[in-house]
Amino acid sequence: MRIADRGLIDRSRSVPFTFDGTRYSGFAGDTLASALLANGVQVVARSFKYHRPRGVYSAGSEEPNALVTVGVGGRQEPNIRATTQELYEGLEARSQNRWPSLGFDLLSVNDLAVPFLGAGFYYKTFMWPRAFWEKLYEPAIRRAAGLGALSQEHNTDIYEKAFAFCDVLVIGAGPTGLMAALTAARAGADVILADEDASMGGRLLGETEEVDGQPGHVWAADVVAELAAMPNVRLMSRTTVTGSYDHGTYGAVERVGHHRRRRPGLPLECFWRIVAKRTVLAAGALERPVAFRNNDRPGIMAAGAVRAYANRWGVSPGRAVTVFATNDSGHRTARDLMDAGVHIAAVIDSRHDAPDLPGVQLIKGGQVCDSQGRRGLESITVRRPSGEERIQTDCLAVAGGWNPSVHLTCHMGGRPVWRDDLLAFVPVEGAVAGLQAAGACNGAFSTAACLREGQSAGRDAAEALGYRGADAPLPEAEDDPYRTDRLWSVAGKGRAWLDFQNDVTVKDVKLAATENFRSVEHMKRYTTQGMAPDQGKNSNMSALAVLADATGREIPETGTTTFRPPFVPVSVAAMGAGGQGTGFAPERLTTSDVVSRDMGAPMIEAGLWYRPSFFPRKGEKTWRQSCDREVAMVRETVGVSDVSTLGKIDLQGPDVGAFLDFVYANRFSTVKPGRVRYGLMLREDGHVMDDGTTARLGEDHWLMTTTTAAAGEVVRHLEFVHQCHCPDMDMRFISVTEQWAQFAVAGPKSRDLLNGVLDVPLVAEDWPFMTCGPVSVMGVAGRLFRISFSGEHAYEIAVPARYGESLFKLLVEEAEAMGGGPYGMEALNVLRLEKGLITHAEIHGRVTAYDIGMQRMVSQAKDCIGKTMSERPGLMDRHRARLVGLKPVGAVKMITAGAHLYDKDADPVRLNHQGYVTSNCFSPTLDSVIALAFLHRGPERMGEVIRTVDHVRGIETSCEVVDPVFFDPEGGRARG
Amino acid sequence: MGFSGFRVLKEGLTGNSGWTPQWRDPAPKDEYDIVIIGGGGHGLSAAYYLAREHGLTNVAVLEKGYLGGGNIGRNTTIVRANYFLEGNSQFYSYSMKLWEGLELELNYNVMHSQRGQISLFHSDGQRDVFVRRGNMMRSQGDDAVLLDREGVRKLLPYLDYDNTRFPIYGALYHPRGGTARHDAVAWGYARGADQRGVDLIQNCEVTGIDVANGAVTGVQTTRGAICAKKVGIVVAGRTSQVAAMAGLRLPIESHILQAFVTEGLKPCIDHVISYGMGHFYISQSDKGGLVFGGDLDMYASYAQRGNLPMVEHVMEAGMTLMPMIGKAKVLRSWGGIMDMTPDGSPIIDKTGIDGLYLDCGWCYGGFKAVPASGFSFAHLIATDRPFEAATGFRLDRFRDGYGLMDEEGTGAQHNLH
Amino acid sequence: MADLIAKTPLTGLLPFATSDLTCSELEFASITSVAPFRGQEEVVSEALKAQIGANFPKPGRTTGRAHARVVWSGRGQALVLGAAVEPIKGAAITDQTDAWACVALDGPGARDVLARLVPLDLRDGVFARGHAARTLIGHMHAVLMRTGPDRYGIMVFRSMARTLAHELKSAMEAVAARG
Amino acid sequence: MRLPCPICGERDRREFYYKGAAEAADRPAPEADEAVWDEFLHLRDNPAGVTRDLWYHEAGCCSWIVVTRNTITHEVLDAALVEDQP
Repeated sequence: MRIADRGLIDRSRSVPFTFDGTRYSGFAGDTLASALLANGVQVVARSFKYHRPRGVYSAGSEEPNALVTVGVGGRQEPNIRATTQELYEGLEARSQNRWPSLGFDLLSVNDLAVPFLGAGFYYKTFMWPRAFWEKLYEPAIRRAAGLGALSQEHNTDIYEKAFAFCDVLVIGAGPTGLMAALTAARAGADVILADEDASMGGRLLGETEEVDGQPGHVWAADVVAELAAMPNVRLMSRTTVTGSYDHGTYGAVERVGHHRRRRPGLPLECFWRIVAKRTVLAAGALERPVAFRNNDRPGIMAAGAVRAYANRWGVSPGRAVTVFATNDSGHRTARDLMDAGVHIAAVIDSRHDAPDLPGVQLIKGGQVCDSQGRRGLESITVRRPSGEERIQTDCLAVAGGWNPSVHLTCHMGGRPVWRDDLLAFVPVEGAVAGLQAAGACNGAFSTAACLREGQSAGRDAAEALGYRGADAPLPEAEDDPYRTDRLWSVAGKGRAWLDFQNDVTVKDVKLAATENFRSVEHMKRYTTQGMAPDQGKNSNMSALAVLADATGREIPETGTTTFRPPFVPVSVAAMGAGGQGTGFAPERLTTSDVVSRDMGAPMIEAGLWYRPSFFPRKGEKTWRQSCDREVAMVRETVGVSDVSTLGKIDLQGPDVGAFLDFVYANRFSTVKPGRVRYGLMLREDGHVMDDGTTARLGEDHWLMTTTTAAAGEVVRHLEFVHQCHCPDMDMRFISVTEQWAQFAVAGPKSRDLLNGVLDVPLVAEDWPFMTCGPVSVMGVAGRLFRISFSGEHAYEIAVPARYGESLFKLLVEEAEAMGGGPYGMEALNVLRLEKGLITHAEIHGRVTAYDIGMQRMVSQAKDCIGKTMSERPGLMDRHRARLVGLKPVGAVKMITAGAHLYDKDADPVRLNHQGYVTSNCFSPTLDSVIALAFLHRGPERMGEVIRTVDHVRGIETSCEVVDPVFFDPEGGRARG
Repeated sequence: MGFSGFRVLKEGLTGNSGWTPQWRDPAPKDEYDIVIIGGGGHGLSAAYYLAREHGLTNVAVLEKGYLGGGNIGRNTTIVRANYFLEGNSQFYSYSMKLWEGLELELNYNVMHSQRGQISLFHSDGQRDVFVRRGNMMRSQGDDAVLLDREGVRKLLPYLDYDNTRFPIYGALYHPRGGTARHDAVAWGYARGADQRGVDLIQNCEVTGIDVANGAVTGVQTTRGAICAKKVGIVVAGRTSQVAAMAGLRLPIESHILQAFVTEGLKPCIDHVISYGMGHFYISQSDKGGLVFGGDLDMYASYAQRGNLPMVEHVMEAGMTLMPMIGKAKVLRSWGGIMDMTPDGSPIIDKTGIDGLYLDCGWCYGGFKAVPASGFSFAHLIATDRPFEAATGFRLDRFRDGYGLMDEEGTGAQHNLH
Repeated sequence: MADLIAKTPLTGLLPFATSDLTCSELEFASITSVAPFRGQEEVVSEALKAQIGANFPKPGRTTGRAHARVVWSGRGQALVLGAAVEPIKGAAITDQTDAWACVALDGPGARDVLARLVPLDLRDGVFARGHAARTLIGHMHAVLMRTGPDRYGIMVFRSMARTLAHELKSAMEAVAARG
Repeated sequence: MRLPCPICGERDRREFYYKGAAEAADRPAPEADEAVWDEFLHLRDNPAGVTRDLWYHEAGCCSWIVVTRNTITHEVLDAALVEDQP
């Protein structure tokens, strides 16, 4: 019901919206909740477990009941708080957790089965028969549980993340925060003021108390205007600080687009990481309910919220309002509503000595002990010493006392301390380094006290950073003392709700205590108290008090559960902004990428790079056809492949040779300039880390190559070894991976092909196998390496990356003219397998040099990383699985990677396991499937017939154990 | 008191007044045959099996806080048996068998739900590694199914198949994998152990381990000295400190692992999904919350809370894999302390001190191990011999190099597993 | 036979502009890394000064001017942008001309765009003109420098040019959409 | 979490790679006893309190840094280049 002449809404702008398909209208400045209340909509949701009808309870993000769904498809967003959702034209909201409708919800039958659905009932039943849990009980429970639903469609909104830095972060823009920000900013500090609300002012917006002789909201607006004009202040409204993290880092979520129709390109939310040298927490306090029978009925609301609806939004949630108070907050609500012309049916104050309240029926020492109504509230039962009576009312405002919002002071392990005078927990000082709590969240509940604490906290923060200025004068404001009655729950039968969202009642907490779930954590976990979307903001304090009472302990002794981030729920999309699509990791593209794709090559991921899988030609229907052709091409004519993704590290200095001797298992200092050597790098634990070739370009100049996947790891390792183990070695190194486009040119005609692009043709005698040197490629200075990963006469040619695409095109054209062409990763893999060359499929982190038959490379004449630990007995044991080749010898010709090895006649069960296949391919050269495998005592078993079994694919093959080098074992082709 | 549907009905009809404590709160005695330090999942399970399998009931479990207050109450509740290295594979296989009878064994509904676990792969190379894993599982009678991309799509139609950073090639499907209600597992074992006479002693912190002549004689606690012939240490998150009381230095570094739960939502994720490329795994609880986690924060810590870079990494992984969860809101995040070993696999072994036993180093795989870990630890303590399925979990394997179980292949750097 | 054709890393990806911001490729005639050997820092700095008129920068700084700028690029290392560098005795020199994708972000709001990608305090008093940093831009390792009140230079590895362009474009659009 | 790089100043944790306890920098002699190597590579004090550990400013200046830190509070007490360690 709208009240005339009240509120900060703009009545000149009416805003149409729908709820569950029904059209309504509100005003600019409304929230969905205020607009629904204005339209007399009392039931807005169903509860989690009993599917009880529920109405708006609060006016903030702590709202336990009024959760709705907005949007459809990729924009469908469940569990939006109607209390923070700003109204905009065209807003379409729907209720949740009901079927078929909010008015008639079939699962509300749960409410009749209450006696059987108490805390933890499910731990005690649903056990027989066993199979029924997954098939029957669990699906039923899952369907009933949950609140809103995801659409299961991909998100279509934009989210973003950002960083911000400041001297002083002020969290909350109520009287405390405004005063703190103003004081710190006037002193000269860089200030960020973040507030959850669309408008700054906090409770001043919902109260009638004056500040400095003017309405509180006017004072707030003046301060905000001053702050907005200061260059050292950044105002962040609609921004909730959600978590405190180490060293002054705070997480915050800004609702950028939720309050308007979608605007193209505008993010919906931004997740901020704010780094502050000092922080003032001015998060305010939340009003707690009192538990009594049927206290969850729509129309029963927080007293502070009821008057906020009246004062800020010009709405009365009822026509005949009653108040149930343990403190003066209820009186204020009654006063403000009366001033607005709303009928106050009665004020029930649990305090026998409550102050008088002229003009209304004030029941001192009374308690509300029950409520009635079909859907929403129709009447309450009031108990007083003289007996019980019913009072007709459609809105009960409950003032159970204030809980300081201590959450952010507890995210780093701090535990709040109990103040018996306030009956509340307050922050412990120093719980978060650099953060000072002030105002209501610190237990200061009067406006004047908030302003004082805000001023002092703002000043302290600025001064700690060396900023000094004249204080902003302290405005006049009410300074009423705060006193609340110790009343958590009203005695009586029936269900009295603590956690509205999870349907946890006083009885549940007592049952938990009876069953010896006496620790507060046990009670929480057994009853699910405080684990719903409001994270217990409305209920934990009362539940704790009930538990303390049930277990005969004091509240501080009972303790609290742990406060965990986030302060309010934050969408996965906001914190994960940028991840959707391909943004999860950078995409690395070679210079030949465009050309390869143009040629139809499917690209595959390698490291973060994309590499061509194969280059299909007309008429080829399967990848195998292309791959077989490419292999044959390399073996018979010439192939070209982009190998730029391999890591390249340029090392210079007099001590590089010694350094390489230390990081490689084998010796490098003896390599002559112009020569290349294959190296094996170990981890310090004795297992193989990586392999590759290193070229000595000059006396003090070397170029190391790594595998694509390990490039980053190797650089880090080299830095570690250099800085931590041998800082005295005089040398420098830097990655040049990206500087060079490098192409393998492999095959009998490789030299011919190169001679077509080199300014000076290669002289065979100058370029024996494993040499390197500078070349001129059509006038461009390049490098040439006579190395081979295919077993063929081959080279790798490198030019500065800007020429990569051009050279690749040219090499491919020339190769094609010679009957060759480009080859991709599939062919590259076949070529290396035919030669028994390893990749990370073999050096997968668990193998040693011994396992791959390279133990002789671990030089005995020098120390190296990994050498000592590689000599542990377990790593040299002859029974270890060691590298072999496999060839099928029976009827089945297929060997698959991942298959397990067994003795020929053994049962294929774990106990008989003899090893596994790491890589396989069809070798067109040998016209056979071949594979590399690790076999127990492998090298001792050449010629033995064993069995490979791929259980998951259902393939079983008889294989002969052979040398891993299948093709050209003498290596004549590569050297020739 | 037995639990049953009938009992729930009967109590419901009589005002739920007949329920009694699920375990006692005894005062510690001066002496026990066996003291288990640590009332978490593994400790409670060990105590249960000491009583159940070995008839040893003069046993105390000493817990410095509340029962089940460590990682058993702070994990992503996943139960699976899909390891591929000798030593691990048989152990987790055995654990799965215990899980499958756990409700009836404990007369407690731990909500073990075999909804199926799906490990995605994104390249041929990853597929081969998963096939090897699947073959290990199959070769010991467990279940593993290789799915291609279309097979995955049938089960998980909501993943992003078109525009994700690491395209989905397929998955290894483990139908018997799933989840369980983590707290209930602790409570079920606690109730079972208590019923068999084990003393569960809460708020009792061990402050010293008494050793004389190379043998353990008891422990010092905040509630007085307690003599014991045998002492088992099973205190994930404080292992190094408790072991140090007996002069032991362990191959363990403790790290934070964060996990997250969203607000309750109607059912949308029916399986447990593991996304290795993003270090991301997710399932949906029976209450409707999406429960998910990622990798370690990667720095040694006992703070039981993490920092934003890993939070964001996990969320970004979720967004690239399944952008339909974008509008789910994270309700709560938490951090557990993971005792990381140099090969990522655990330790259940004797120590150099007679009568002192160690069960530790579960990294972030401890929850699913709870039944078999307790079973094996009880066997070791009772018989002084390792249980067959746990013989691989030797303490000195790092020193001699025999039987390392480095599933990740990342080597002797504790946080990389 | 045709010549080899050079192609810059961001060809076809940039420039990109919103109402008051432009993002364009920076092309340097050469980029050279200079890393003094042990104890040679002074000598190398002097040699650089003699060659290109700029000293070896302190950590987090640039020296020189537009066509011969030296940007600190890590522990004991700097990149000379623009001017060619002849071998310097006492330093490891590598050609990095083709290794980097370089971008200029120019206009009011440039800092707002960077705030979406870079975990650095970019306030005037902290990251002023002439300052440089090795840091992250999105998930990419980067060199960032401030070359004017509203102008920044950004360098990432060449292979990530497309991702860089995409990230900058998204951030620019989001900033622009806020109006 | 922010770490003070001795070269770059205070930076976000996301720029750093973590290796582990600082003793990983104190490599034993190759001929040292097996037990010494086991200590070096595997065994850890793993203190709940002040520890020294190795970080690498990977997305920054590429320095290896010894950070003195509290593992319970995450307070950072000191950071120094490994190279500068005695």
